[in-house]
Amino acid sequence: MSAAVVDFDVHLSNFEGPLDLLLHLIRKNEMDVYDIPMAEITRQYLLILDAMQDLNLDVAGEFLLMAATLLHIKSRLLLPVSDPDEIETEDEDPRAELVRRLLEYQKYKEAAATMDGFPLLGREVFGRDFPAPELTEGGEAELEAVGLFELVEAFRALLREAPEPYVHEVEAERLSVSDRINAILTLLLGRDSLAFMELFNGRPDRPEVVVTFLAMLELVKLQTVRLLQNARFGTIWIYPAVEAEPAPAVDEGSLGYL
Amino acid sequence: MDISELKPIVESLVFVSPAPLRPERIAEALEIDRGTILEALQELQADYQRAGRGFVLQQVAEGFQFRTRPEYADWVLRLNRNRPVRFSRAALEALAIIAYRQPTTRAEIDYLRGVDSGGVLKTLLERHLVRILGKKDVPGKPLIYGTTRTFLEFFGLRDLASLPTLKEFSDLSPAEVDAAIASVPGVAPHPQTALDDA
Amino acid sequence: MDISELKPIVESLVFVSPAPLRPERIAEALEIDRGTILEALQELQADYQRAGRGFVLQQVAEGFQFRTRPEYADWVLRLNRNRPVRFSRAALEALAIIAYRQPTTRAEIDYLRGVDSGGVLKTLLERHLVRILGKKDVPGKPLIYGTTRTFLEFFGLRDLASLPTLKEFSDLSPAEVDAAIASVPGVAPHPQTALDDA
Repeated sequence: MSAAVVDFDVHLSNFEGPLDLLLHLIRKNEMDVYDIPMAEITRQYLLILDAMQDLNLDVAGEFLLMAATLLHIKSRLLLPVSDPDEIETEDEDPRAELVRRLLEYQKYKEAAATMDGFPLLGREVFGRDFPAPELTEGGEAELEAVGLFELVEAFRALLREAPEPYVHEVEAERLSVSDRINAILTLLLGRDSLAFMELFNGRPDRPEVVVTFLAMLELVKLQTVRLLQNARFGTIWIYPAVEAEPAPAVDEGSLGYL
Repeated sequence: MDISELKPIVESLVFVSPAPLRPERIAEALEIDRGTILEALQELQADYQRAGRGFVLQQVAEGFQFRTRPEYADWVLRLNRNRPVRFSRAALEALAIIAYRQPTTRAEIDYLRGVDSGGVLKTLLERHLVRILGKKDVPGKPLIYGTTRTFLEFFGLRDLASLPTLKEFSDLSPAEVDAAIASVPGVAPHPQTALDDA
Repeated sequence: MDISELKPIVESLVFVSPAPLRPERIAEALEIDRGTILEALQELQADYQRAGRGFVLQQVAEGFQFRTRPEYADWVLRLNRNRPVRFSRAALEALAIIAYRQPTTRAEIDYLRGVDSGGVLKTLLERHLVRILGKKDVPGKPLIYGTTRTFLEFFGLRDLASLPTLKEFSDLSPAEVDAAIASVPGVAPHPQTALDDA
């Protein structure tokens, strides 16, 4: 293998594709992209592919296809031009399409790099992607049925807040799901709704949050309670499923897709 | 209502909105003309910029939204224990192609990148950065893709027109790309036969 | 770090928190003692009070939170009232079934979703996305449903034929189909908190 190839960190995975690899070779060899020396670039390209195969790395079909394209262009350049008029008409430079593709690819590659430099939401900048409590406490907003997603989100938020468990302080009895179910049902007795947060006293620890989550899922499955929310990420309300008066108007009567 | 009374009201409305708020919606809610609302928003924007605050008022996705200053990103990430959003190079390339060329097809993206983009396209759809616009009226009726409002929000762009202009090395017209896609077996490569051809 | 540097950081952290933020958590994230954090919070509180802003920093149960000024509550409600429609997941599912299987009956929708769809069907009818096409000529004469022109307009489709076929989704995961559906205008995706790498 030539030194030109060895000194370069041969990893096709460093390249997004054959066009990326070719651009790299052109830049590294300071070649003129409008007058690519096909023999040389094909030689280097194939050496890299060989090296890949020697390393038992899977060479993606796209890289092999480009090898074929390079060889094809090279062979066409070697053909003697019999009729000079031919060049003027149909047969442009056999390299032309490749050059256009390389330049076009480079354009989007640079655009991608520029875009990556923007301050991204969730990376450099953060917003409030949740409705403010003011929006959800009005009580006038239409209630939407709560799905599993909202439920899990609410618990995730709680878990983030909840401190790490103090392992030895946890008593097994305190963590029984059936006890928790009974506790929720007791809380609901004689009330027509219960805010989800009321299930927790002060700052719950993780096991408590998890057990409460399981108890809620169980109750929903048994169709003993229904969960409603006035807006995404608003307060989740627990209603007894059997009730004297109908629940407020909602999109759907029950927990749709649980 | 004069602008000094209007400003805190507009401020509170932008503040409670979970997504960038369009001036039109504020105008509608307050029954005040859009121009005055826009003026209030621009004054607020300047106030926040000046005051060295933890967040600023940004014009994004055809609306206005409060966002934290980029220099506080590390602290926010530490508080939320969230991993920052990351994009692979492949996803960014595909996204750039879709953003600049929309409406565009999967075949066009594959051709321009020189590699299969099915996987990244799926990721972009899942992240709601890209959406299916419909079908192209050509044989095979391929799906056509474009960027979403979420894309603008993520990249902090006011609208599609505020994408930076591409450096014009060359310009392949959509027709040229179509022709090339039709003539090059690049879309579904069969390496063996291709090599034999050469 | 002195308090004037600390204040905007604390401000940005309270700002991005969906729930009231305890000084302890800020102290933990910034590795600064709780007393200093509390001092910064109290100064911020006074700054906001003084400045006649749209919102103030409030100490509520167990933490600090920005809240809009109570006197702006009516404006906030008015903004909220003309919020764009949001689809529930259930409504989307039912709509997809009707779109792809029309003419279809309530029984078929219920069967495919595995739950009662009476409520969502009513919503879809009220929003004119779905209409009753007639009665099926089988015992019981169930009503049959189909989509409307409003449905096409809403989803930006020229005609029903330009609805992506299920076959086009066949090699896509269910998540991708969701993504594709959710990327339709007017259907708000779940806000993403942490996005994983592609």
